[in-house]
Amino acid sequence: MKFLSNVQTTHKVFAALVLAVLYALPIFITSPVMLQIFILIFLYAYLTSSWNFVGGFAGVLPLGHSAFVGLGAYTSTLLYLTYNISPWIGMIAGGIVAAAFGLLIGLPTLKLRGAYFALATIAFAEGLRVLVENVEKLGPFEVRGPKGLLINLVGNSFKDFQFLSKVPYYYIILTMLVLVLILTFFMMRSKVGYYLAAGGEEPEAAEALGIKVSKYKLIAMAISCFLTALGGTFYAQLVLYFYPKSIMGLDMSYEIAFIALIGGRSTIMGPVLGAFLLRPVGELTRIYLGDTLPGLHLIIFGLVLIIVMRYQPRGLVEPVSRWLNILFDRIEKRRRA
Amino acid sequence: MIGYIESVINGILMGSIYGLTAVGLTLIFGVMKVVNFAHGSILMVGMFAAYWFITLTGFNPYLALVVVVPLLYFFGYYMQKIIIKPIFEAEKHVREPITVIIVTTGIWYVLDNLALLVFGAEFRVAQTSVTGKMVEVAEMYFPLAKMIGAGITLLLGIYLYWFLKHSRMGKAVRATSLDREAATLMGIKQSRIYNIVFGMGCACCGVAACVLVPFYYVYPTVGVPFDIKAFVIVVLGGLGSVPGAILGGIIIGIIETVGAQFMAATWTEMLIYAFFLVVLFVKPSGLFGLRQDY
Amino acid sequence: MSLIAIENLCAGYGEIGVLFDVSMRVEAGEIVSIIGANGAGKSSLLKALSGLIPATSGTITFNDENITKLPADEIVERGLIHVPEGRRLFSLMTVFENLEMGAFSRRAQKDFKKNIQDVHELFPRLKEREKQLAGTLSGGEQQMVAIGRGMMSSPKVMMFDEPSLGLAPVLKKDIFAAVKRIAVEYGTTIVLVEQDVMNSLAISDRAYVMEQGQIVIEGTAQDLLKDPHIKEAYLGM
Amino acid sequence: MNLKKFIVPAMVLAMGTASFSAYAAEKVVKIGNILPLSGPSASVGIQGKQAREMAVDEINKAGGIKSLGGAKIKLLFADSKGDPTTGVTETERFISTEKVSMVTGAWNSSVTYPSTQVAERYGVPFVVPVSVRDTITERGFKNVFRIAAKDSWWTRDQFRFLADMQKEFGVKVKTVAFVYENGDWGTGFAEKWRELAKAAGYKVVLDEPYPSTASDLTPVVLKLKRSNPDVVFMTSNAADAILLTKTMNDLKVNVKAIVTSGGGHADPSYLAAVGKSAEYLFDIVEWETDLNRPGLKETNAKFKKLYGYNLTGEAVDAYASMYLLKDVLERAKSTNPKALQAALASTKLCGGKTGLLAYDCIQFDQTGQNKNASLVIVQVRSGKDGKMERITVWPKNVRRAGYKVVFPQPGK
Repeated sequence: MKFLSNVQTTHKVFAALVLAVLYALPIFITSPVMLQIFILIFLYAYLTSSWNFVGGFAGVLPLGHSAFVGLGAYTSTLLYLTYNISPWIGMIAGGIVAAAFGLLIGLPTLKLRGAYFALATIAFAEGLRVLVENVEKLGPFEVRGPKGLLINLVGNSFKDFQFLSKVPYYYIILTMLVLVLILTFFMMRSKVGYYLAAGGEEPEAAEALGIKVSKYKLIAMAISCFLTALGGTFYAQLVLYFYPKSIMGLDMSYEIAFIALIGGRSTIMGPVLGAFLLRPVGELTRIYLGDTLPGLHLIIFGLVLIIVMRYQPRGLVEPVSRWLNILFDRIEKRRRA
Repeated sequence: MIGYIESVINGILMGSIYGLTAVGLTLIFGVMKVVNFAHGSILMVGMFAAYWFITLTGFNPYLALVVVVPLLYFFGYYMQKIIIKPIFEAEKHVREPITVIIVTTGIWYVLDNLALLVFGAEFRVAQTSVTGKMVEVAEMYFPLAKMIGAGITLLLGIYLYWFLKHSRMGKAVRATSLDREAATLMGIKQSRIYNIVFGMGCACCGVAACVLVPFYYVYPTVGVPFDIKAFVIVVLGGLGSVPGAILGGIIIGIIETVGAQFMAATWTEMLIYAFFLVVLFVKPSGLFGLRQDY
Repeated sequence: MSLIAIENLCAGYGEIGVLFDVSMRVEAGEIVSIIGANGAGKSSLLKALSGLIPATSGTITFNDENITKLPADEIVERGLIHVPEGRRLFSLMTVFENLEMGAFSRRAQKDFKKNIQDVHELFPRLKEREKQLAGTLSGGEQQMVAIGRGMMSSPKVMMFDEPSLGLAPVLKKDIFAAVKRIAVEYGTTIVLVEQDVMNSLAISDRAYVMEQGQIVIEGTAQDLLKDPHIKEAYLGM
Repeated sequence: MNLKKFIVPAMVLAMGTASFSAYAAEKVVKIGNILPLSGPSASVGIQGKQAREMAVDEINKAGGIKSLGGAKIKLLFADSKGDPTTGVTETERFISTEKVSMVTGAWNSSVTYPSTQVAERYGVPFVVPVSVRDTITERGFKNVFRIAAKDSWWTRDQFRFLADMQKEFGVKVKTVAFVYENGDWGTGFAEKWRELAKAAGYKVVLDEPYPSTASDLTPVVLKLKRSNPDVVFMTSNAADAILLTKTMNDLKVNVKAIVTSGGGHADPSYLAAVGKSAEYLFDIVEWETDLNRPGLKETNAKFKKLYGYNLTGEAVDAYASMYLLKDVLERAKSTNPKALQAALASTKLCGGKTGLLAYDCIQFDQTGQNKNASLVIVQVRSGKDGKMERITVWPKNVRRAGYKVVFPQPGK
């Protein structure tokens, strides 16, 4: 956050460079597995950045965001399977549905203090999951309860949001991520962001100043849910098969929140940083240790969580931006010299 | 008719045990304002301890209380002291330190998977003198183990009430939960209160574990379903309220048992969440909570 | 040696400094006022003294002992008692329980009987309201509980943070009178942070003026009452 | 954006892939195995892993794949955690990074279902030892081969068994109840049961799904008791199977028979956990230790010595699947997926180690389903030493010699 607020030339050049590298990456990496790992990192960075709108800037801790991932995935997929509506359109529809649910749940709960809000969101997400598991048919839609939805393979088709290669998925999610980061950047500079920042730390004080914090929190919640649901559609199209437990289970909600907290919430780069750390830790420990001792990889995952929180309670974005700033200063000096 | 009475009573019995599993959570939250996500894992640790005690000694299952409760007290005491405290210190000025939630989640992952590593993925059931024993009242059957469990819940509730209301330490705990900083100014050492409260919260899990083992199975992730249920119960009853937790548990137990007589069990699960959300909308502080606590 | 000696104290919340190079002293038996505008750092100074916020540099000496790094509970144990701003009662505990909490430290427990007598003598109302929840009391009564709670700790020094804040003028008078009585009757040293400059200077021996985290003026209460800057800035004359 | 957070994981990943490729120099055939090694179905996952390891150890010690110059089989395992996305990722990793010749797994139907889709896309054979959902082999895929029986065969045989029992004992069953976990598996079974019950003319008095993570199943059992069925059909995972069995026994639910569907009821810890509460229960399985099959005793003894418990249906299918892979590799004389696919399709593997299975030969139909896969029904009884035992009772021709089936079960 710091290193974006005083955007120097070096920073700009650096950001452009990183972006260029990321966009060029699929030229060098052809292994679908590597691409898949990157796609999942970007996806989680995207979901966490979306979460950040309410979890970071509105100063509350939602622990049920998988509900909105699920709403996005179910809406677009049901529209596609029932009416053959392109998932691209379904994606927007899913976002709207999720935003509506977000407002519905946010209206009474956003007034609550942290733990109540956190537990209320867990209950909402679990309740919604159980509900979907119990619904076989909803009007014309075959929800199929716990069996979940399978999107049939049709091969490469942009309209159907399906690609045989991983590369298009890579570009789509990378672009989604970049867009959400830009949106975050502008949000932080906007009136909403300003009021939220004021209200996030001292809600009573802000209310006293006449700022309707709850109104801005609701706006943030709606944006957050909308964006999260878009990620849900992407996820559905990537995996092509999902069921309530896999797409709206609590594991995913928790992971999104952890990524934000480990990376550094209420910052632009925190979610990205968190996703780049936690996701590979999760994947690599599972790949290398998953078959040796059952559960060892999750022990390591747990330890990483504890250690990072112990030594960097504000998230890793702080030390990283400090190092970067030192690095940039040196470059700047050398350039001037 | 008799069937419904039977389900109501069974609901109360199981519900009071749910309440028992939630007491520790609410106690810790009430004072530290921290939702302990490792709660279910601590219950699991207690259940394994009770299981091994009962299986290896063959004593009456409730004798395990004598061993498991102090064991979990010290387990919780030192867990707070060694792992949680340093993080808490760093976040001292935050009313609800969120990083602590993440740390307790880390502890949850570590404990559950350590159990998997050490004890394996087997389901274990202790064979005790009360296992499978039923009490028959007018053609209704009630499991003896659950009746004893409900009794123990009641006793623990009374003890905690006495402790918080009348003992010096209990009053210090209440003072801390009401105003951390003011309590510090009274010379109440916060970190020590937290150690004690965390220890007591875990000891309550130990009591719940000893109550569960005679009729339940033991498994590395056995705490998870109780975890979510305990979250719902404590919010329903009012975060930080011990009687609220027990009564909240009983309400959940009754909804679950009686509701299931009219609809599929999967829908009662839904019903519980719906009821929970309705309560949250209507009375956000929970059924027995105080306004200032949310 | 002074009872309290503060030398070059700097303190703050995290990276934000609020106290800069503060030096002051309090002699045994004195009433010392600290006056200043909102946000001048008066409350922070008391918090630093009672160990609620850590000192970043400088030293605090109490009774010839360096207490700069001591935790809050140890400071209470030594008899340096802070009666916080806004009273900060344990609202859901009874008046009596609040007083009991004041006597939590080991040292104060010995004197429990005597202290509670003193409190009841000073504020007879608190005996009548013994069983009432503190949160249900009126503002004036709450302030009495807060002061009584401080007295229960067997204080050598009592530090009051804005005890008269938000009270009606009549009640204000009572509170200042009570503070004075504590000093006179029990020989307790008093540090008084106040915005009601007139009333607090009236009962004080000496006073310090704080602005922006620093001590800008110090002197006897009489001198300060005459000081033109004080007159203009704090007394509105 | 900054470079560090991108480069570090990338380097770690790159080093990882580099170390993998070192294997290529040796003469090995890599087989990827996806199993739930952690999470709720970890116990079956671990059984499958151990059985595979024992089989491959035997194969390699016996000289490996002779037609490939004695190449050794190398097993790679991945933990799916029971999660489809992880299953898909791991299948993709096995195929594209590890360059495995074949993939096996993944026990959870919900993982197998999308993972086989990946294998099909890459044209790499995917052998499914156990995963019962019908549709896994009903999508016209060329590369998916299932050894185990599918859903509809399990439910079909449960009802055939019930009909046979009524005939044998002259008892009439009028009402049935269905109690099943509300996952994909349980609801799938329930759908088939409904049709079968209708066809057989039974009245369904209770059709009750329950969440398998439930912490108390007393409400379900109370309901079951009040519906008072002749026979109850159940589909449960391990934890809920234990709770249901104990609670049904405690609350003295009287039925003529309880027919369960393997899974939790076949888990090795189940019988130890519930003890006598499971007396007289009928469970359907693919395989049982008391089957009269050549070499079974020795293999079971070896397995028990290695891992401390008896072979299970899951373990035997996994064990047999390794011998199937050996046979396929021998015949294909290649590790080329196309050749392997062709060899798999023309499998007729009889006797030998695969003879442990309840039937004689593995043969696949056009859909990739093993057409010989069959099922048996066992009855749980307490033995002389008080230990619970599973005794094969159906079909009649495999019933343990001298055993007298208890049907209906005595009242409580």
